[in-house]
Amino acid sequence: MAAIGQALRLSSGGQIDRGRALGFTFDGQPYQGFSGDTLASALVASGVRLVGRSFKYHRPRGILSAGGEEPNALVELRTGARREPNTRATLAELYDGLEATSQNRWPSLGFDVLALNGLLAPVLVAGFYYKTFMWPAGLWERLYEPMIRRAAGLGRAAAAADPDHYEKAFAFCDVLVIGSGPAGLAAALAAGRAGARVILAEEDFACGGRLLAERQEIDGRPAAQWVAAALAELGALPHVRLMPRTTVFGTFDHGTYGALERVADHLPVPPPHTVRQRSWRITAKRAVLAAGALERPLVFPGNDRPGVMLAGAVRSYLNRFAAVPGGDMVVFTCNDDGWRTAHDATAAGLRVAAVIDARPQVAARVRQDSVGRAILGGRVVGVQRGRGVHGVTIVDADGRRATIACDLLAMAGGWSPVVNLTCHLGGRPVWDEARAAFLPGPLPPGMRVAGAAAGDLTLARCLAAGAAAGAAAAEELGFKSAAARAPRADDEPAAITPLWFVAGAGKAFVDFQNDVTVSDVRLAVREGFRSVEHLKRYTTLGMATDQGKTANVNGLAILAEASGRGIAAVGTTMFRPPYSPVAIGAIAGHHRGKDFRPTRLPPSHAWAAERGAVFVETGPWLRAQWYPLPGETDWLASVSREVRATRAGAGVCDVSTLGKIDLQGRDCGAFLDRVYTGMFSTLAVGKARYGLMLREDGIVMDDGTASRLAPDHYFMTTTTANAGKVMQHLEFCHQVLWPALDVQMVSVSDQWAQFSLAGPRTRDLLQKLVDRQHDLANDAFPFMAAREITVLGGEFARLFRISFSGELAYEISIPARHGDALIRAIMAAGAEFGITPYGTEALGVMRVEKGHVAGNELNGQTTARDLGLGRMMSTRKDYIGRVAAARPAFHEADRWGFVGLRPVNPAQRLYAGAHFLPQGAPATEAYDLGYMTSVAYSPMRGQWIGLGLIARGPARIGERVIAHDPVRSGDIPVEVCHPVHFDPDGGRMHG
Amino acid sequence: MAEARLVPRTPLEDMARPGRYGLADGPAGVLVQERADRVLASVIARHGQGGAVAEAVRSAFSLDLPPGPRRIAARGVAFTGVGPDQWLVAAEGDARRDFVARLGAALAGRAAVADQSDGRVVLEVSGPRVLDALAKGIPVDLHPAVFTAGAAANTLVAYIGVQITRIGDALVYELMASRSLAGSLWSWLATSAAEHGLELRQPRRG
Amino acid sequence: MRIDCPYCGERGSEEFSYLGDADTLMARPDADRPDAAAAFHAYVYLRDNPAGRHRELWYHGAGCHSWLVVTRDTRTHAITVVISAAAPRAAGGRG
Amino acid sequence: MRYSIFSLIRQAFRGHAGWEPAWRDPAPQSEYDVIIVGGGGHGLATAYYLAKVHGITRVAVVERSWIGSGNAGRNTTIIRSNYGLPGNTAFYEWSMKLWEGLEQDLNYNAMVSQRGVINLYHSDAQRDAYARRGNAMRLHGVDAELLNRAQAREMLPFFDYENARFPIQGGLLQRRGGTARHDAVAWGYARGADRLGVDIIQNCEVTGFLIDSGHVRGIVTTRGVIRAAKVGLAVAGNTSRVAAMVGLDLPMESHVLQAFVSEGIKPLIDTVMTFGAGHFYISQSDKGGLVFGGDLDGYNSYAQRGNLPAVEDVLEAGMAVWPGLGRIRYLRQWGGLMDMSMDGSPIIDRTPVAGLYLDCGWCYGGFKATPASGWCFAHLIARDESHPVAAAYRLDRFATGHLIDEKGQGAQPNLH
Ligand SMILES: Cc1cc2nc3c(=O)[nH]c(=O)nc-3n(C[C@H](O)[C@H](O)[C@H](O)COP(=O)(O)OP(=O)(O)OC[C@H]3O[C@@H](n4cnc5c(N)ncnc54)[C@H](O)[C@@H]3O)c2cc1C
Ligand SMILES: NC(=O)c1ccc[n+]([C@@H]2O[C@H](COP(=O)([O-])OP(=O)(O)OC[C@H]3O[C@@H](n4cnc5c(N)ncnc54)[C@H](O)[C@@H]3O)[C@@H](O)[C@H]2O)c1
Ligand SMILES: Cc1cc2nc3c(=O)[nH]c(=O)nc-3n(C[C@H](O)[C@H](O)[C@H](O)COP(=O)(O)O)c2cc1C
Ligand SMILES: [Zn+2]
Repeated sequence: MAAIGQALRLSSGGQIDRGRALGFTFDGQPYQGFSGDTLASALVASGVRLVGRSFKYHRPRGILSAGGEEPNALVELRTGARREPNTRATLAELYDGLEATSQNRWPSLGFDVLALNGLLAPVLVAGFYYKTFMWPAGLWERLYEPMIRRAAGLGRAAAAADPDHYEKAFAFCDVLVIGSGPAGLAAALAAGRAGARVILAEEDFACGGRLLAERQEIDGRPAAQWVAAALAELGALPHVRLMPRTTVFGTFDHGTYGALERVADHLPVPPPHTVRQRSWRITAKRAVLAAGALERPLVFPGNDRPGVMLAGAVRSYLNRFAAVPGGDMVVFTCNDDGWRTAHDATAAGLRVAAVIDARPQVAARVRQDSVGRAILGGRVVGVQRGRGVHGVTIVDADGRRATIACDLLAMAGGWSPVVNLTCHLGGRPVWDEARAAFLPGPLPPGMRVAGAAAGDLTLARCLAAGAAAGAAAAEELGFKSAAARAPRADDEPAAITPLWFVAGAGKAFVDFQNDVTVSDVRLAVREGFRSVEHLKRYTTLGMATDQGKTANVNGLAILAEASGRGIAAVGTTMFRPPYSPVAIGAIAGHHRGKDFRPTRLPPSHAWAAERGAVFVETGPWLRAQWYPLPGETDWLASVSREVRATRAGAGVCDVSTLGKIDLQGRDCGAFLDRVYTGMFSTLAVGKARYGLMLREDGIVMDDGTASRLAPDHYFMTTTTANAGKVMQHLEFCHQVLWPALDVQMVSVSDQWAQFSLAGPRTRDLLQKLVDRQHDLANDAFPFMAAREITVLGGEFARLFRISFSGELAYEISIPARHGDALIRAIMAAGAEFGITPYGTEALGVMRVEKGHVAGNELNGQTTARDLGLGRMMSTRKDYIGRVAAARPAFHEADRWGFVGLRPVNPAQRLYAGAHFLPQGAPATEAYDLGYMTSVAYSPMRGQWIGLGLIARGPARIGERVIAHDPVRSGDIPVEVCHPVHFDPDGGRMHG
Repeated sequence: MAEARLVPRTPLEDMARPGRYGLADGPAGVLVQERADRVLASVIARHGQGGAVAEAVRSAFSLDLPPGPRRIAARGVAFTGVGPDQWLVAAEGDARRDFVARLGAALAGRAAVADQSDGRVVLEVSGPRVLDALAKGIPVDLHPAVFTAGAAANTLVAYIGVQITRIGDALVYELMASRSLAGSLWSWLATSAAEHGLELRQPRRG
Repeated sequence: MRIDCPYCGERGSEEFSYLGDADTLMARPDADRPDAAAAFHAYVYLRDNPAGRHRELWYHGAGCHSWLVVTRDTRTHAITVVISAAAPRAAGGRG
Repeated sequence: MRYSIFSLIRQAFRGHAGWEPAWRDPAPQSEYDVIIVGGGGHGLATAYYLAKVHGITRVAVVERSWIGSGNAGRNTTIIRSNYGLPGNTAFYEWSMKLWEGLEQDLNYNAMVSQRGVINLYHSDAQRDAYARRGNAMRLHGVDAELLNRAQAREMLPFFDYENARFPIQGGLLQRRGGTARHDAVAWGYARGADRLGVDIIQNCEVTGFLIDSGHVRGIVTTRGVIRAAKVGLAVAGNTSRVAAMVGLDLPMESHVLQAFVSEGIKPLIDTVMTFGAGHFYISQSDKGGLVFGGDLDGYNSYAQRGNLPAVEDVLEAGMAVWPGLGRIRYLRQWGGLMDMSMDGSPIIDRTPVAGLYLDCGWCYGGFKATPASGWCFAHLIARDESHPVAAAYRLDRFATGHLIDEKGQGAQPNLH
């Protein structure tokens, strides 16, 4: 297919590079544009009018605006996994090879079956769905809802993973200037010249704001030249950073702004190592909001037809893009600014058939005769259309109807300051009757507003206000700004008499994107939805992707009229971030996939990977779960082998993930007495003790050991899961509760590699590693001994005789750099004893065999007594959680207590999460006795075993109950037993 | 067996090989070198002993302890403030010898000293684009006039706790994080520097 | 939000953990008092929850590990004072 | 006027001129039998059931702003009864039963959509915890299924099963769970209550209480004094503020929770999904927007808006589980005031002030409770005794230790 030419491109002027032609397609049809175009301007230049279909009635829609406020010209940009639905053609920078597709139509844009909805329009009024689709009830999910869902929605998202990359960045500045129109540039210049660190953020790819679209002069030369000079000067200031293609999307607390930089959206695909977009968190001491103003449409029947465009947008297309949106134009306005479009169009060689100004009088200065027919006090009441606009029906001041032929209707409803970012912290704008606009209300701390965003609509005032705001912001921060002469410019006329809607036959649209009409607003009022927020929610006015940027003020003015109130009394709906929609990927940055959150690796990781270990995510850690041997296909085979080998000879497991805290100071003992339920001040030097910590509400928080290395030196371990939480808790206890205690604590979790050595041969094994002078005999180094030692010829280490497995067991710590070497040394030394590395699964099996509690039991709901650890609660002292643990509910007889469980039929498997029911009882909650917390296949017992919490706990030992697991395994009869399933007298551990 | 030497491994050793990463043309924008040649220790003044610690440090190391988050260094020993009355001390070169023991002796009764030499991965980061890369994660203002020579901060990068220190007048920064997070820290840094090109040098070992 | 840590300087709130009402949480009751059960019920569960000025505990876990008392308006999030929670007793505190 | 397709078509021929206000806009009378403070879902439902079930129609609902302006109008619309602890399960299941007949009862289409709720799990321990929960649900007669990875993948094909930091292993599914259109719930109850004679009084803020020898006699409002011998509080995130007017200290903090909606897109996901390894849950509204949220911002707030770190946390988790979200844009974010109780469960109970009743502590999960909360609160107010399914929601449980702590986080509201 040959590319359609740019028939509607002016031969000169504009900010496009005619030397760089770019090819693109829209709905598969090839077109051409130039560098400097947006997709929208290139479509305009190519004569494309129809660009989309509306949300509800599937009405044909054309390009309305030339900026981010666009409600109609939304396309699917790109294809495949890069498809981006709902992309505004007016913001999409043209690149060679761009592919765009219209959306929300079937089978084609020109012929859309759902345009039939237009026939149903009398029924499909605001909120119709609340009144119907209720019978029969069962049809909602099966018929009505799927139908509505398919019809609703706009573009199609790509289902596949986004292939592009994103990142986040932080920036700090003295003054953040938002918007690079005349006000923003003047503000940035003033603050930058004073020496302040300035960031100038601009959503557009080109700086200059409205100046790019107007034929105005500054200091006697074309505004574009002034813009270029300003940018050159700013670019040369070392403390100024220009950020085009960057939208400030949100104002957050304490000078924090969110901004989105579109780094590579103007390229077909991001170049290698370049991200698509970057989200910025900008911390600014001061901000100058110079976001300009957005033009409002006029509300009259047929105002949504392709060929009806905002008057300011017409100027943008003509002046900035040299693209001609129509040949024969009618302007419909209620303010002076609309006339400018007529003048500019005439200057560009268009025929201006008429200017219809709703006001009866217009200043002579505004009204010049170059603009064709002027109809004052007139109104447009209808649009003649075929594929586009053919003409307009007007009513003049005397009520006479007439038709004027034209192919472009430019409408100018007045300008609404872009106050969004002043409102994100809860501020509400205030209605200004004279300017017929909402102006910024109370401002976020540190923010100023300048230019059209503050309601100053003329160029001279924008320049002056911008410069003043920039200078004041810098001065507040102690910078001296030299008084500079404000650039000279026009005070162009900007008078307005608002016209909120024109009555007439046919649909008059308020919200183009959500197809909200004047009659919808009135219906809502009739039904009692008179609050502006109710109106919004009932009609969906302002809830589409443009958030009502062009619609809201008209909507609430119509609401005000219909409900007999003033606009000020009606107020606006809440403005919320983001100012314009932000890609989810950009905010996520590179935190996706494996980088979603950091991964902690223990010192033996590389070694374990070499051995082919299977790893498992446990909180922040990646740990070896088991170490399969060749030929083992079933995890259970590997795990059982690891358990057997450990219990038969020796096993080793990396337990470096435990939290480790070094405590020093005179009062450590006293401090530990207050944070543990047990006594630690009495612990002998060279000994370790098991400790239990409660939360202040009496529930168990964590368990671990503390060893006394010297009179005023303790070493504490916590569970892997709670390491951070315990550290924070201890700091709280120390700094907030008992700051007078002499306790110094620091996390040494990463300093030490720590290995658990378990099994009857571990003493023999250790003997080979530990330097000779350290006696490991049972008497010399008994159960719960804790010492500093040396290994392998003088390397410093610590040895603890602690057992989680119930075996003769040690934990050996060595500075982490040697962790890898030590595990290799242990393996080498242990070969003769059948040393076997074991992972977290085997660790879990052995602890279940021994009836030790772990995470499944320490679940934030259990007390020490529940877990059979009541005897660890000292009665001789106060400690965290003691008083609350005495509450009556914690002592009730039928509280769930800790027990062991075995299947009655030893061949059956157990499942954690099963609930216990009395045998023969119905499966209802009234008989719920508790649940299975942990299970394991015990190779030592040759059957599955479990731990659980059951009403009346140990009193039930010997009873049979049903383990009820309807979501998985069904019912399994089990016997309640003592939680220690293996070696109940602990002989192996003490051996 | 006892004669087998333990071969130490640096935290980054198993995570990344020295070489060029990201953008391959032109000089690398970011240079990274692992510093495994430092002895590190945390020092926490005992209750009410902040002044005494300062005095002891002055006499033992001729250094005036920084009261805030700054680094001060002389003769291979550097103290960096990490919290009220808390410092992380680094020794390199000759000063390494028995450093933790010497420090402990100098501060006996006045401060708790704990060896942290193995607890951290230490990356020295520099290069013409170093600030651009660091801005992609470091949430503190690194502007050279604000984060001056010797400035230090404990903060979060990509959910990783780090200590960042500007270790001289040049734009050279030291990033320190928990050893177990070396791989994740590297992943963040390598990704952030990719568009500028990154060169990972051979680690400096102790 | 940005919290001006007395030690570290101004930092994003994501570096901190929140605990809650400082005036309650800093005043842990004496376990031996006769009404200890009631006192601990109030201590553990009945925190002040005003719409307005609130003194609250934050922990600078990703920074200097200090517990701080932050005075913040819960309607606007405006922070007026940040002090260390450790001795000498945070000014204005009860305990 | 009854709503139906016929009345809709009839009105279409008359330009919809005949519709009446969905609820009246009455001036407050000087006295009522019962005043409900708070025109959110719970307050409106309470008024409806007071009138409908208990025949008490001299009822006023007093709302300081427009009805539904609080959490009723800003939640992510998930309804489910997949709770695990005794005390909760039966209550939420009762609520689910009421949802199932709600629209016919109210003659209002609240778009109750039982499209299923899946909670993903990522580890064996999480799987077992869900099994525990699913089994508890089944014991209460609630539907629950434990899905393995393949079954989860079938329902949620786009998710990241291979390259994830926390791989998806399966999920707990409640097929009867789903969503309902939040605003319509408030409006439907308002219309239903209004038709039974309840006065719904908007723009009327309660500023004080009339109390006489320990008994409530009425309320003071910005529109004058209104008397009643029974007053029920259903003011969600503002509970502490209002309770302070009668000197009541409650085990509660007000926190901000944010939510998000994306631009409208064609249907992509037709269940509700919760990510078990981060803070993220998502569903798609009938209009096409992806509605999603995550964790609390984490500090006390009455600002009804949040900050960036929570936004980042939520969107990162979204990308982690569903990397296809990357190019979809989020359109709007907002916040609500959560009445976070100290054990994460609600309170429906009397107070030390006679005649003053309390319904609060709903945390981020009270939308689904709306029907049952209204039902049980009406029961409590009408009969002065707890409804059996809400009997555990006592105010004194913190003193006695009968906590209902599903998450096991203890007295730390921002962690529930
Ligand atoms: C972002 C977000 C997501 C959520 N997602 C879910 C979800 O998916 N599922 C779920 O089950 N729950 C969810 N929730 C929670 C749920 O919305 C609430 O628990 C529930 O709505 C609270 O009950 P309500 O509707 O009565 O409260 P509200 O609607 O908040 O009603 C309280 C009313 O009291 C009024 N009021 C306050 N003070 C006064 C006064 N002094 N005088 C008069 N009136 C007063 C308020 O204006 C308000 O209208 C979510 C909440 C939020 C914010
Ligand atoms: N005479 C009239 O009736 C009338 C009416 C309106 C505007 N104007 C003219 O418009 C101009 C107004 O100047 P100005 O500087 O106030 O505004 P501007 O409209 O010229 O510039 C605002 C700029 O801010 C950018 N922007 C907006 N929000 C942003 C965000 N969140 N992040 C990044 N960038 C953002 C826009 O892209 C735009 O470039 C003057 O030239 C004035 O004469 C005249
Ligand atoms: C389930 C749900 C869906 C929503 N969908 C949209 C939407 O499509 N467009 C929109 O602008 N806002 C949407 N919102 C957000 C509301 O506009 C509004 O932000 C929210 O109700 C909170 O009110 P506030 O922002 O006025 O404080 C939605 C809110 C909810 C709870
Ligand atoms: Zn700090």
